[in-house]
Amino acid sequence: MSDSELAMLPVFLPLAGAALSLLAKALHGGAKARALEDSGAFIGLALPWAALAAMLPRVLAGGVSFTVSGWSGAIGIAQRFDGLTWLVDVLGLTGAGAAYLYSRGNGPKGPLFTTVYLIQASALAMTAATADLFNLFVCLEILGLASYVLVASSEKPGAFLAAFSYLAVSSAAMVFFLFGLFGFYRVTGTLSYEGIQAALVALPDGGGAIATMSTACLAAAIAIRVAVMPVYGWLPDAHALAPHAVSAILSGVLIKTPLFALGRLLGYLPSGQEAMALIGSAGVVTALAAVVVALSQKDAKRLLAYHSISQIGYVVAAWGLGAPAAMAAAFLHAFYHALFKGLLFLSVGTITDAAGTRNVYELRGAAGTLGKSGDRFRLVGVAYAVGALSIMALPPLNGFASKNAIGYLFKGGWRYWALFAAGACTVASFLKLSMIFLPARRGAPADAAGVAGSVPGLRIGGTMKASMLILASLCVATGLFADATTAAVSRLLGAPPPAGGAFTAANLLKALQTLALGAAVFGLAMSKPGKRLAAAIRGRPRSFAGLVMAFLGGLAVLAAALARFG
Amino acid sequence: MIRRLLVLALFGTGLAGLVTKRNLIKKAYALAIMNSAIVILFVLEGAAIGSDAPLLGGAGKLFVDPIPQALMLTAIVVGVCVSALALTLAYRLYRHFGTLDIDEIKRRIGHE
Amino acid sequence: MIEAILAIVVAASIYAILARDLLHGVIALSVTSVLSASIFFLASAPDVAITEAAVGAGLSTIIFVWAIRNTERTDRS
Amino acid sequence: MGDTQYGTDGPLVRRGKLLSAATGLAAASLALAVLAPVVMSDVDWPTAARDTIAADGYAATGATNLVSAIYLGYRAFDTLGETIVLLVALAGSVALVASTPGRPDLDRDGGPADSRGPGHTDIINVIAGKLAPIVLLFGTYVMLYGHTSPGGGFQGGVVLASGVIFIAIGRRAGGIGRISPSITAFGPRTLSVIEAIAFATVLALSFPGSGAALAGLIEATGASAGVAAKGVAAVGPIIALNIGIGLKVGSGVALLCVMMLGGDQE
Repeated sequence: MSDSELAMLPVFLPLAGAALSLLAKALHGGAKARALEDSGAFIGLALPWAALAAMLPRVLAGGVSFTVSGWSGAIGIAQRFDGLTWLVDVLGLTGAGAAYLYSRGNGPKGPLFTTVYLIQASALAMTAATADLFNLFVCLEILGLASYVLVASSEKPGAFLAAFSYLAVSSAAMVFFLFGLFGFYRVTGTLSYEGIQAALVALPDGGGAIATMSTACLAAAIAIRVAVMPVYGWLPDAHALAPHAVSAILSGVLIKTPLFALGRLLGYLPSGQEAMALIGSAGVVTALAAVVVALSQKDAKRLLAYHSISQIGYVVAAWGLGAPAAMAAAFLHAFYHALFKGLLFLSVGTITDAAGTRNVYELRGAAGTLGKSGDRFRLVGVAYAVGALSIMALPPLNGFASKNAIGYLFKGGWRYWALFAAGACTVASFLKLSMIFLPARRGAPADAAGVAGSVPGLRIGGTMKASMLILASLCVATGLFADATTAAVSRLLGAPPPAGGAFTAANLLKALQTLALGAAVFGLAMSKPGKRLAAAIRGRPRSFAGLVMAFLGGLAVLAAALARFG
Repeated sequence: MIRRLLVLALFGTGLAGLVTKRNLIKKAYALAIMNSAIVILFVLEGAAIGSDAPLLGGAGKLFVDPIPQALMLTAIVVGVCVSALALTLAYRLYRHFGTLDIDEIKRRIGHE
Repeated sequence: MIEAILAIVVAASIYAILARDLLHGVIALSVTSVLSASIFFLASAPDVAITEAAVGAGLSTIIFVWAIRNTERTDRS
Repeated sequence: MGDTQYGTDGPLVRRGKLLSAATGLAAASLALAVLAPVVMSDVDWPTAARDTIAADGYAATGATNLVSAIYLGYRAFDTLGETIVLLVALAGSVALVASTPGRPDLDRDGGPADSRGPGHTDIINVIAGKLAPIVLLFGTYVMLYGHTSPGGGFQGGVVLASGVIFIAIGRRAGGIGRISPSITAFGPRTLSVIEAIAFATVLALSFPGSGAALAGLIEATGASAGVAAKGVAAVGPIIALNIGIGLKVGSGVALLCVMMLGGDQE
């Protein structure tokens, strides 16, 4: 098998799995259908690992560039399988595999879900490898449509509205994407990144205003998928109301793959560096602003969803620097976030299902509730603890390593302090969420416990536990062996090996300071004025029109800034 | 020139409709209109360099650019997919809330 | 010629957005699809024209009409 | 309906309308400010790609329709993506509608009145049933000849789907259509199986190298039978893709429409 065929396997294997699963759906149940669906899932989520293993030597040797099926480069679809592609595929497969395992226990189930899920996994690999503008459009549309369907599959009315809003705003953004594509095609006559770059360099004005405005359109359209400020408004409802397994993959993987695809694209465009820097600054603001909103939430899953926005802010901040070392830090945090946020969504989702409420202020005695649902060894509680300690960036877990790597990039600037403050608020917010493990209030009506005892149906099965166990041990392993992981990722991305290790005295001291400040913020947030402020933040008006206007405003700001640089 | 202005007007109509109309089905109309604006733009501009349909073996020799046409086939199909999904979501929302007004639905979800 | 058709497309689209009766809006939209198809035909794009006619005027009209029949016909906002 | 009811709070409504018009105007102006430089530019449209395709497209793909040469040859991978988008959207829509609590909705109370009288329906249904074979034939033609003339798998598939719908409508009138209701050849089950198999076919044909392999196979078969099949061999993958896409699209769209007609409970 040639290099280029091998490089397509991470895309085609999940699709082959989807085809089997679709056939299972046509058979309408029965043992044969189940066997087909299971083998489809195996082919789609397990076999790509073998393809990735086979690709590793080629990736280390510098990667492969090719056009699909070997068509002429001028018109065919260019692909690039390098270290970044490989890493983003690893991120996607880890997140998708773990979340699928969980879904086998706690739903959604059925061949249609498996089909759409595998298609999404395939589109993630497609997005990671593409080096063609129109192919990127197609990839983003597949990712989008699969997400809308998966979000709606929770069958909650709120989820239908969330899916609709997400669909409407991102479809509108994709039309802007096509306008950007139009701009580049009309000045360069090609769609491959390399062709566009070469043609723009040859032009006297480097493409002029068309290139600048087109860059803004493309970047803004993809930024919606990443949910960076100001275009994050669709995410909280979609991620909070989706089924837990879907929330895990949406938050863990789906907001990151487009970011790295955007990074690849902007690397070829004349004002790409400026665009990345600008979006990176927006990322810092996002990290801090979203965590404040997260702290004010009372719905457990919505709280987690706002944290996804905040954490992607960290990733985007580092990504915006553009240098290989910064990209390595960005990828590390993206990958670790996929692990610990996946873990948090799955564990908190399980707890809220067992307790029958998602209200952080009402839910108490989570450990006991879990015990009644078949979690004798408190595995879900441990999983939650690992996830929470990781996101709070406490040693020796993985979040500690990646947040410090990002902080190191910004040493001394305003960004450093903004991210530090965001870290403290993250601690506060997870202290608040952890209150669900406090014993049930004495004197309070046996409400919470009563509900917990009477909720029927949820059995915490083996696949659910296995999924959380895998993610939790990955969190611990990547935390303990942080330096080795960082070195490997740096090597794959062509970055110089990092100077110091993760576990330095300065970093440990910083973790303690963050913890102390976080505890203080938590105290403030739980006070009376703090709660009133939280209610005000929760109740702020959010409308669909505002969502579209935020996108247009962000686009206009980006375009104006790029026009000034150019 | 007039064509381009008309295409921009078409796109602006769709976008303004998407922002201002609260009815879910109207929003689906708006998305369809925005999509058709970009399709028309691509096809018309791609036709500027020729006068004949890109079919070999006919009398024509000076072809229009076939690439925008091939791309727009995909864009049209994606557009109808988005419409279909948007409308089924609107249908489910209507079945639950008895209204198509997005602000009203949002208000009711807030109260649930 | 193309300009004139395009102007009608814009007018019909504005009508579709503003119409209180959603069914009238769908009819206006399918008119714009048919007219777009004729623009594509005039612009030497027969493939796009056929697709637009089949999808825009055919399939998507069916889905829109289905949605309106099963929800409500009037835009109350 | 409500104009008079709304009349009482006129000023408020008017202010709301003014605000909404201002928002729409602001949105459109923001967008147009960014898009105007892109759309209104006078840069000459590039010709290099067109020239390359006009020169090499036929030799490379065997299709005289250059749009097909790109759509199913050079950029067939995008077309695979498009097929997937369609699969997800249609299957997702069908699932969403089918899981609605309290269906079927065609005869529910409180909705818009069903205006079709019984006699009227019968006439349309009978005609639809009689037309079905012609429509199916036309769809097949459009599907098969996409490589030489406008059209192709996707468009043919949509036409095929309308043929299937006509059969379904004809059958609803009590078996007046050409196909008796006892034959489930065009029922949702068959359609799902066709859809799955056609999707697998399109997938297999899209994998790098499989197109060339198929072309080689056709040529070798032709040679062993003593026929020079070079031209057919080159265009073979495109015809095969057209058939696969046509059946995939046709069955997918037909499934959605049959479900919308309320025929999924049979």
